[in-house]
Amino acid sequence: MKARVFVTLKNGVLDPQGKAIGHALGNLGFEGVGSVRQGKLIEIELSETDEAKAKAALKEMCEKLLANTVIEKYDIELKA
Amino acid sequence: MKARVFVTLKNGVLDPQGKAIGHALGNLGFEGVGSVRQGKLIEIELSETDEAKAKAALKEMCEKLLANTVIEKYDIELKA
Amino acid sequence: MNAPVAVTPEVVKDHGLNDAEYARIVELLGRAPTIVELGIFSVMWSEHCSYKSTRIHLKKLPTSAPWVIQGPGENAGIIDVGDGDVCVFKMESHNHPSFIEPFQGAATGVGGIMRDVFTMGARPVASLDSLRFGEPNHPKTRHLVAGVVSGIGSYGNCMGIPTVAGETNFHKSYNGNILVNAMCVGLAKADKIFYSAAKGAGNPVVYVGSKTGRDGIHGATMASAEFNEDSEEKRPTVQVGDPFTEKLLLEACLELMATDAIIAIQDMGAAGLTSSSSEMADKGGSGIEIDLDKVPQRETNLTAYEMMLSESQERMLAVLKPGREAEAERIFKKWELDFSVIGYTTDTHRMVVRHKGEIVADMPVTALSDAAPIYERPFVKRKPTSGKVSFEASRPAMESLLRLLSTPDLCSKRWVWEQYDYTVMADSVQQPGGDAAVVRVHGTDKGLACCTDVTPRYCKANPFEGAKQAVAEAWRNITAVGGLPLATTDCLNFSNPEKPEAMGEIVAGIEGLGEACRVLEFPIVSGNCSLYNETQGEGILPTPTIGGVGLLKDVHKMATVAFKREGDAILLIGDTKGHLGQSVYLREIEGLEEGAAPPVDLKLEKKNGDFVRGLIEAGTDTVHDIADGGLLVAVAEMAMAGGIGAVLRGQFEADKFIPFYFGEDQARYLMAVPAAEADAILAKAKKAGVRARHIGFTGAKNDKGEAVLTGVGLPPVTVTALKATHEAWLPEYMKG
Amino acid sequence: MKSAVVVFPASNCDRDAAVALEQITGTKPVMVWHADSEVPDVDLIVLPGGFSYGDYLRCGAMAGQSNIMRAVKEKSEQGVKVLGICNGFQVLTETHMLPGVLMKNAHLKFVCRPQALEVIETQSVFTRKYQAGQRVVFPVAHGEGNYVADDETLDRLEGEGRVVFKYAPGENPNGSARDIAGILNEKRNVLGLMPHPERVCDPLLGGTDGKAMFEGLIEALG
Ligand SMILES: Nc1ncnc2c1ncn2[C@@H]1O[C@H](COP(=O)(O)OP(=O)(O)O)[C@@H](O)[C@H]1O
Ligand SMILES: [Mg+2]
Repeated sequence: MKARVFVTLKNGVLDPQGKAIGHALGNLGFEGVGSVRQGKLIEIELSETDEAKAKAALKEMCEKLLANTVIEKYDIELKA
Repeated sequence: MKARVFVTLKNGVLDPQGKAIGHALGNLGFEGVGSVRQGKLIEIELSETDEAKAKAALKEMCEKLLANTVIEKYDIELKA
Repeated sequence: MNAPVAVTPEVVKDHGLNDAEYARIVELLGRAPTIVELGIFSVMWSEHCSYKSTRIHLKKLPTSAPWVIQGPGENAGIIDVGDGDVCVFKMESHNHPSFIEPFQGAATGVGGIMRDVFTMGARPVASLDSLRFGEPNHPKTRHLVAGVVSGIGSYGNCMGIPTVAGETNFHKSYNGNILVNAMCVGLAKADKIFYSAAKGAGNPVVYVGSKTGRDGIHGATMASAEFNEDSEEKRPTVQVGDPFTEKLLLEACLELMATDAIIAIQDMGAAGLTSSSSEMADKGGSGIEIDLDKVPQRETNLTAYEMMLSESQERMLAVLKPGREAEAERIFKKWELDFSVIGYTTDTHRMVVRHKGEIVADMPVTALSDAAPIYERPFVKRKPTSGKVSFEASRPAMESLLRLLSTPDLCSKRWVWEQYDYTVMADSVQQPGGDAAVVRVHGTDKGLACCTDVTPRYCKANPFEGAKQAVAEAWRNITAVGGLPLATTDCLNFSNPEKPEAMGEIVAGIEGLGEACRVLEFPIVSGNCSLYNETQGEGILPTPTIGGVGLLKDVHKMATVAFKREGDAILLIGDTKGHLGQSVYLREIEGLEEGAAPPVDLKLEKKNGDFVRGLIEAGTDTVHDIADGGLLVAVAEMAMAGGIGAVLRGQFEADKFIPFYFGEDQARYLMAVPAAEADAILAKAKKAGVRARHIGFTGAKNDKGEAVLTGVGLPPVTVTALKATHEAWLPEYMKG
Repeated sequence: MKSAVVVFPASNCDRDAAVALEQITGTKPVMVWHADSEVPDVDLIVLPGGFSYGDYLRCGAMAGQSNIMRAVKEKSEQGVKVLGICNGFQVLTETHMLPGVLMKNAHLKFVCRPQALEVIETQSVFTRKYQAGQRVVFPVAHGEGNYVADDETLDRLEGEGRVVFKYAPGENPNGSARDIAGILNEKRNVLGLMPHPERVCDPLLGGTDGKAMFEGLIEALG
């Protein structure tokens, strides 16, 4: 099973990278660019075939390692 | 319009961050974890309402700035 | 907090204010406070901002000397370093945020202290970090070390300010409450110093830097409340640092400071807009009116309460001369920073805050400063530990040395400092690994020597002597590189002042600091207190960290610890009684934490140190002070640094090996001098009344020609083997 | 020799580079702001180390898109010498003035230390005062110095004598392919390297191994 985990900053947490990217896009002449936020995309291959079990494991991985839940939130997507 | 841009390493490019995460997951006792790859997720708010135009602009942003196409590929997802 | 919140007794309690304090607020205002005012009082009267438990004791510290330009009370202390140059420096703690989010907590700690320094007109030139972690085998420690070190590195490296020295130690008392103390040292010109006193009425108040968000609200009050089990769960919003913006802010501020447009300037640190605006008005004897609608905002619907209490990073408040706004704005726009005139100074001595057309706070400025509560908390002074210590006299010393060199406290900290850019700015003439770092004053031959020191286990055993020792060690480390120690900054990390025993440690500690600083003419010019460092009722070891700064007139005459030549005579300066109480040896080899902390004879410190400094000025280039681990560890460090061996030939009895090699008597130095000069130096010492002994030679080798360390009771071990042991522990540990 | 140092927001070795240049050439370099669109008439342009734009997104990426880099590129095409140190090297790869990319160090940590290097190629205006095979020590201080390119590119770089510095065998600090520390462009007038020669032009700072690079440039460029 393949999973994609999206780790992004919680709302309201300052995102210096996103801010700088937004700024640079403006300088490059792109118009109408509003807020830009940068997060992580982590692609994981799992041998687990049961969807519920995989999800539970991924959730634990996020809590323990992949996301810093003090400032980040996460989202899990599964593909068989 | 809201866009999500995924920037990931091309196949074959070594990903030390992904490898380190895989390793750490192993240490934490997670079993059956295969390859792990880390990429970037960039969320952009656009004032553009025309989907085709937005896509074209995003593609240009990726080529010019968001991805280094020597080693990275990108994927664009639009949400109205 | 969107709807107006009523000020109920619960709300008051949540703000950490007790009944008496609340009554005082009502009295000062002549009415009940609004929620915004309550928030403002709660942060300004917090331990962190008001020093309510320590203020009466801190008054006892010596803070002046002919070379002190600014003592405590401003953003940072300032000393004169000659030729119109001044050195601006301060240390600050970021303990609680770093425990909750090690990377961001440590990074924003570094950013905050840098702002304190450049807000006074100085360009930061060196950064130092004093770190205390829990036991290595505690499940959180590794993660905390990794996060804190990379957070400090990421901020300092991006700012382009070298991180040149620090400390990294481990002890179980920090398991649930690590210490991250960051020090920043800057340089300015004496005629270009900026203060925070906003004198005069009708002057524009400008906000510059990053936008305001909901970051770290309650940060200041959090730093003043004891940790309990669910504070990890509560997870207060931690601030995220943006070193890129700070670098722009630094350059923009220095550019504006080169003009004469600024009347006063102050960074927004703990309690952000609240403390910066009220303190500027208070110090200037003026009043201030600000309009929150003009504050650059990152998020929508920020309330007045949130804006006043936000701890968003990388922001500054300045008061300009009227009419200079456009000029200042041009500079900040060039650096792509936010700039907004948010109010004016007044002559009302009141702080008035408007939001959406309404007055949300209106209070006398002095209510937040002079009228803040001061407590004379009850304390008991514990009897210092004492008594004979037990150890096995026949234990092989070389084996013990090898073990000591690989302990968490004595091992090499290279793994840490290699993550810091310590060479940027091209003035780091003494890099990490020595007794003190030396940073050249750009474009001159002068150097600033800086270090941070404290030995918490001594402070636990004897808070008074331990505090003296912290000052003495900093003074000694500066002396050992050839610097003249000038002044200090401190970070007083203690536990809960509401407990008489802990308060006793605070009082004795401050008295010890005061005495040492007085005798050594090493005044305290800035600093901060971090109290309530305890978890579930268990306090940390008392940790009054001292940051020292000294001056070398000519960096070409600097000494380093590395042996430089074979055949040099090794001289030991100072008395060796073999004091093993509270030593690393006793703890690591015998498993005992007992005995008295080593006594500190300040007059002797001064005499020995002045003698050593004189020799360095006359050409001695190899000096090391003797500290943790004692004489043999110090010799090993000199050998490892130079890749040159040594032979020690003691004239002492076999049963005294252990105390001689591992005792931690104070006021001692080792030096290596050309053998031909040894006698003359010994004679000079005798004349000066300084104890000095010739204890060995550099350059010992084994029959394979490899450099070795050997001597009486010391079977030869190669310097390569010593180094391998010394370098191994931390990287191995961090691999997990 | 007339020189210029480009200053990006959060460049932080601009002063170090300027001091080294002034010390060795006797004249102050011109400092050029990133938002400018022209480079003055000089013989050498230095892109200094630092964290341009915080190194956010990718190191050097945003600086690579700046106004000034268009001008630098043009100048380099006219043959003006360009020296990119550390972040400057990253900017050069981002603008494709040099091939390959600099990725995060393989151990994922920032690394600052004195670094032993081997001078591989002396047929360049930057290294003419060194001897082939000479060992020198320059400090490194970077988080993203892991040079990556495809095998074909690497073969070509080595084949054409465009790899000028390599990390000494067994001392690679960042996982860089084939121990590469610095490379030239095809026309050999653009050099990018991760280590900092400008920080070792003064014996007090741990050595003078960097001096020969600037002295060579003066000799060649007058
Ligand atoms: N966190 C750190 N950051 C930078 N340098 C450090 C750090 N920890 C230790 N060091 C350096 O390692 C060396 C040894 O530290 P320490 O044993 O505390 O020195 P000393 O006993 O002379 O006070 C010193 O040069 C010190 O500056
Ligand atoms: Mg020392």
